[in-house]
Amino acid sequence: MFKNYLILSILLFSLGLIGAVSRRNIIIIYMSIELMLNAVSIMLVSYSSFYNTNTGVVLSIMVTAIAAAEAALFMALFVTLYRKKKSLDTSLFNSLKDTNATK
Amino acid sequence: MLSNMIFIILATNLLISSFVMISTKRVIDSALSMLIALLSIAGIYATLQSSFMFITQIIIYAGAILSLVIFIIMFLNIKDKNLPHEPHKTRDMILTSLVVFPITAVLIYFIKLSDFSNLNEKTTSSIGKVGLELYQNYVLPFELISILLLISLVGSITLARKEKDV
Amino acid sequence: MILSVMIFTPFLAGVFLYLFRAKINFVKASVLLVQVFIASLAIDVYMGFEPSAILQFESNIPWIPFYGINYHIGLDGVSLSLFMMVALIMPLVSIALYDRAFVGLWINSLIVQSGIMGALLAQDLMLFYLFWETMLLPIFFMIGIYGYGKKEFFSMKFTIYTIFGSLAMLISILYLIISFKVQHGFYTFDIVSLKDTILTHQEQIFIFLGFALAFGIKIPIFPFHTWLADTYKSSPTIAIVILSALMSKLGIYAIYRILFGIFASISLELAHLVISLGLASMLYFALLAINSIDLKKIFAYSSASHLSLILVGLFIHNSTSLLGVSLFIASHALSTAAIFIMIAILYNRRESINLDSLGGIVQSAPLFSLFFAFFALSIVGIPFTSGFVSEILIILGSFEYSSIVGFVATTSILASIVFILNVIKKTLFGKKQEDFKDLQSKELLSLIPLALLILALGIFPNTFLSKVKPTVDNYSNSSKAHYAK
Amino acid sequence: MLNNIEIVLLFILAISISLVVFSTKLSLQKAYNISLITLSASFVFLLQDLGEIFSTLIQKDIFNSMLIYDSFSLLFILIFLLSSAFLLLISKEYIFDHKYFKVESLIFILFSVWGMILLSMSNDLIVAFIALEIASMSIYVLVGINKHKLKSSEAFFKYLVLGSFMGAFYLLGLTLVFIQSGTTSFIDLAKYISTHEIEQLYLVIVGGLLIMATLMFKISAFPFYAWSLDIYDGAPLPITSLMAGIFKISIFSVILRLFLSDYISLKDLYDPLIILASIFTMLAGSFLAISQDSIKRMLAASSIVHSGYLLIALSSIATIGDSASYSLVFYLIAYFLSSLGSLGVLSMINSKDDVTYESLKGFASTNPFLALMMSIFMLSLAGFPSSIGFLGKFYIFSSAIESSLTPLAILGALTAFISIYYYFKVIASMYFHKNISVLLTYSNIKSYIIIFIISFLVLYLGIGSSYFTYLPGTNDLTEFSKSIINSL
Repeated sequence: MFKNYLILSILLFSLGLIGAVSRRNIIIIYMSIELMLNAVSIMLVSYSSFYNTNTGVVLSIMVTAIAAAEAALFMALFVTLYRKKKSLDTSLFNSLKDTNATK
Repeated sequence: MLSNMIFIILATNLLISSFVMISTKRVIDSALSMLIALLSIAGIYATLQSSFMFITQIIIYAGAILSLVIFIIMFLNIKDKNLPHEPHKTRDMILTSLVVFPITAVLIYFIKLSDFSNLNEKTTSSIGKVGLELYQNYVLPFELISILLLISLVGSITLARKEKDV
Repeated sequence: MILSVMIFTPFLAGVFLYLFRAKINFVKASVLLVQVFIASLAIDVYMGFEPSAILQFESNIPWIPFYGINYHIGLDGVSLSLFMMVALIMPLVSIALYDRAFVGLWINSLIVQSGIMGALLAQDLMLFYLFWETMLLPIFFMIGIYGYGKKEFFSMKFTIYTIFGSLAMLISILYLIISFKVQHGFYTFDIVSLKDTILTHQEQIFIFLGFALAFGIKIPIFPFHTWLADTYKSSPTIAIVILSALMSKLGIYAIYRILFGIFASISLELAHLVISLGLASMLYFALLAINSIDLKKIFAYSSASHLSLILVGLFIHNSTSLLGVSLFIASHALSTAAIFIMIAILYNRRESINLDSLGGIVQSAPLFSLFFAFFALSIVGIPFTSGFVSEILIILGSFEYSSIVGFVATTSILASIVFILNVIKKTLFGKKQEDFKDLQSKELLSLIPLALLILALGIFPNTFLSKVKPTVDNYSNSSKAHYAK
Repeated sequence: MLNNIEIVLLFILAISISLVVFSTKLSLQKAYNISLITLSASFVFLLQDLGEIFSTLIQKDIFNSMLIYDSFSLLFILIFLLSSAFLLLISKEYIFDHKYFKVESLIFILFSVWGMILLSMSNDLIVAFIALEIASMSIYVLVGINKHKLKSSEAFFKYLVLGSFMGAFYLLGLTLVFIQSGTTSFIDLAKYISTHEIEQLYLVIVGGLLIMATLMFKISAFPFYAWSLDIYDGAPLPITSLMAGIFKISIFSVILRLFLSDYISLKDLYDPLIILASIFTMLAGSFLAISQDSIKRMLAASSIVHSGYLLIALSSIATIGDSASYSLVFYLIAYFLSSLGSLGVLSMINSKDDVTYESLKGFASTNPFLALMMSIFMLSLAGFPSSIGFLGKFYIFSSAIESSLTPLAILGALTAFISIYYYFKVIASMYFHKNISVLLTYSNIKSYIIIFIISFLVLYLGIGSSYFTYLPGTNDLTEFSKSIINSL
């Protein structure tokens, strides 16, 4: 039973991974990363519940808090990027690559 | 038996909604399916009898973070024409899945392989116990997290603040 | 102590002159002063040098004791000839080229002198490597800033080429000391102690090749010579003299000191290979020299050809040839330094060093012609010059080793006589062109001592050879023992 | 009673938070002075702990052994404080000349240093991660501080997205380690690993791998190196210096602690991967560095190569306290000095565009002092003898040979050879042309003095010896590196 929870969270993590790598919409990328963190949380909470300790829950609170901290920066990122480019397309932000290519 | 059924339903729901989340074109659809996914996770916490995480999940993730995302989406007033042009989305996703698959398989294989002995019966973890654990053993991370949140707060204000052109 | 003074005085003087941004006249005077001071110290050391095989004027201070690295310097018969040459040639070159008005050139020549001296006297591999690499920097700057033509490119090419060899050597050094550490339990970089390292045959060959690559590039021997002509062509004269007269000999010296010192048996085992390579490159460079029409290139190749002869003499490894090598290092350094100074004088007056556009100098400048012919011929070794004695010694040694080697060596020396005569004919004789100013007293001041030294070493070689002989016998005995085994 | 380090931690934190509170009321000048004084005072204050080898757990009962303060972390803390103080001093004019530097930027520099200090002291996986995030997040913000430059915003975007993406891997790894061993503390983890058979370690191994992946990303090792060039390039120069020099070292401090004290018994499993990573890191870095035009990008790419050298040392470690482990520490010191110096010189050039090889031409004739300093740093980075960089490489290669990884040492020498090309090209550009440089420099005497001090250290620690000058030299530094490793 415990393993099922673990496998579920691994699957969820992989889904998040696929989304974060393959999509070009910055908000969807952000949400995929959140999904990955949630998968980790599931793992921790199930450990806590099956082993009857509270450490897992505490760690999972940490993960949630870290996710929240990242969220704040991501919001700032959305705003700055949308202001500059009027789009959420990550592939538009490639002037750094260009300087390399034109050389 | 019943709890198994509930777990299976929640897990299926979770995986499907996450899949929808990573594959839809429009951001708002994605955000709403994310909401469903987060609520299913909350449900999974409930099956694990972790009341505290159940509440946290709903309040912080579904209540705060996701509404912030939806707020941002509406605030920026993203039109369809402003969405990224992703002609090869399906192809990209399939290719990525092919790359990710071995990683997943290896992780699952190792989980299958490892031996989790001395499992206890699932017990309800009360908020009080969680609090004790947090303040007895994990004070330092807890305090550091507060500083981390402060930094990200100041940082996002610094970055998002609109300034006069110099 | 006296040796440390000789190593570091030029360096400190150079740094001092750079930091205080001295005026050119002051710089020139002080550079000359320092070099004369070093030369007088060197003569003092030479007088006090005991004719025996042991290390003299030694000083040994721990430097990085954690890794067994010591500041260990000393002088013995192997380094004596080059040691004298470094100390004596540098001031003479400075006198001859006293009209060069670039501060950087003078300062760099001081620093490079320190580097060569240090590499020459180092008895610790780490110290040797340090000096071996640092003497590259001044040359890099000299060519890149004060050179001719595509100087930036050739300066980079030369540096990168040599550093490639040095890094191969570094890996060899590290492998060697680690093997020693594993066997004996402590680190040491001392050349004498490292002899006791036990290595498999294969390891020995690889380490040997690593060292040989570094030294082969510096000399240069056959496949590693591609930097040679371009670098010489684009270098200022001081750099050429240092490169050809001193630094290339340092490669020979390093083979003598390090390869023969540490890898005696494997050197003798590979001797056939090196000798045939040396003979081949002798002929090859001689042919290249015959085909060139640029004086700098001709003498670059001819000096490479003679260095290959020295290499052959070295690996023949009997007492006669090793004596010849010791003398040849000195005599060739003197001759090439002199000839490149002559070429610089020639270039100053004619603005060309192309064989086809030269000629007819002998009518207007007899003194110049006399010296030019003398130095050119001293390179190939006419009687009464030091080159004669040393070539005879090497050839005798090579006949002792194998008649074929002796025959080929003799042939290529004859070939070089042919093209040197051709050079003399085309440069000095022929139809008279515009007037050519004869040598001035200042130039004579540096050329006459060089000529006298060449003659002195040629007529009384024994005063020098007797000091070297014990060391040489020591080395050749070890090889005899090896062959007997 | 409070330890010295606790006082310092609280002091920096208090100053940072009060700067946050008063950020609107303070002028940049005042904030600059305050942060500079904070950093240097902490440095001087901590110097009194230098000396004997020690190892104490901070507030053992309250913090549950999650923070450890030993000679090892002290060295790193001193490096962070010193180099960030130097950084502020060198780039003073740069900070005041560029309008986007505000009081907030200094706050984030303080916070990131604070995070790095914690990182080097952390004795628990979750504390290490939070400390890492504190340092990283401050740096994310600093990278994007120039809102008017698109490059800067993009660098911020890339760094944030990739950083949090890789952070998720660390958390997964942490969780896997935790659900198998039931602990996140380094001490208990080491105990668990050494007392259990391989069948009970699968998840610990995989988790360790995922954690390593994140750390590799932060030091821009293969296969996670591609981001660093763009991000280093997009960030303002002092921030590039902070990332490439100081932050990287802090990551290595946690790698060393994690690897040496916990995962050392599983080393054979990880070794092939680290070796592979180091090979490709060196090759990829060299390849990138050759093809750059801008000096800043070249230095960024070459910092990847240096990570590769450090990985060679990491893979050569067999036991704690063998030559590889202290050669790594020595190289870190060598690297931080040289990279701080070279990027510092670059940040003293007042130029709107990137400094390229072309624009450096003739720099030596217009500004001989800076050119000389730059040459010294280039020589040290290239590993030219008589500089500290050479000794660092020398130690690393010899330790690789000692662990019979000779091919790796040869490859290292080969990439060092390639690096000669791009480092010497800088020297060649500066010296081999006459009077055509148009570059202006900031003339702040303090910056010059600091640059001079760094270059003196680069040379003195490369050849100096207490046997000649009666000052602690190379040998003492080597012995010091060895002793601090033993305090782990």
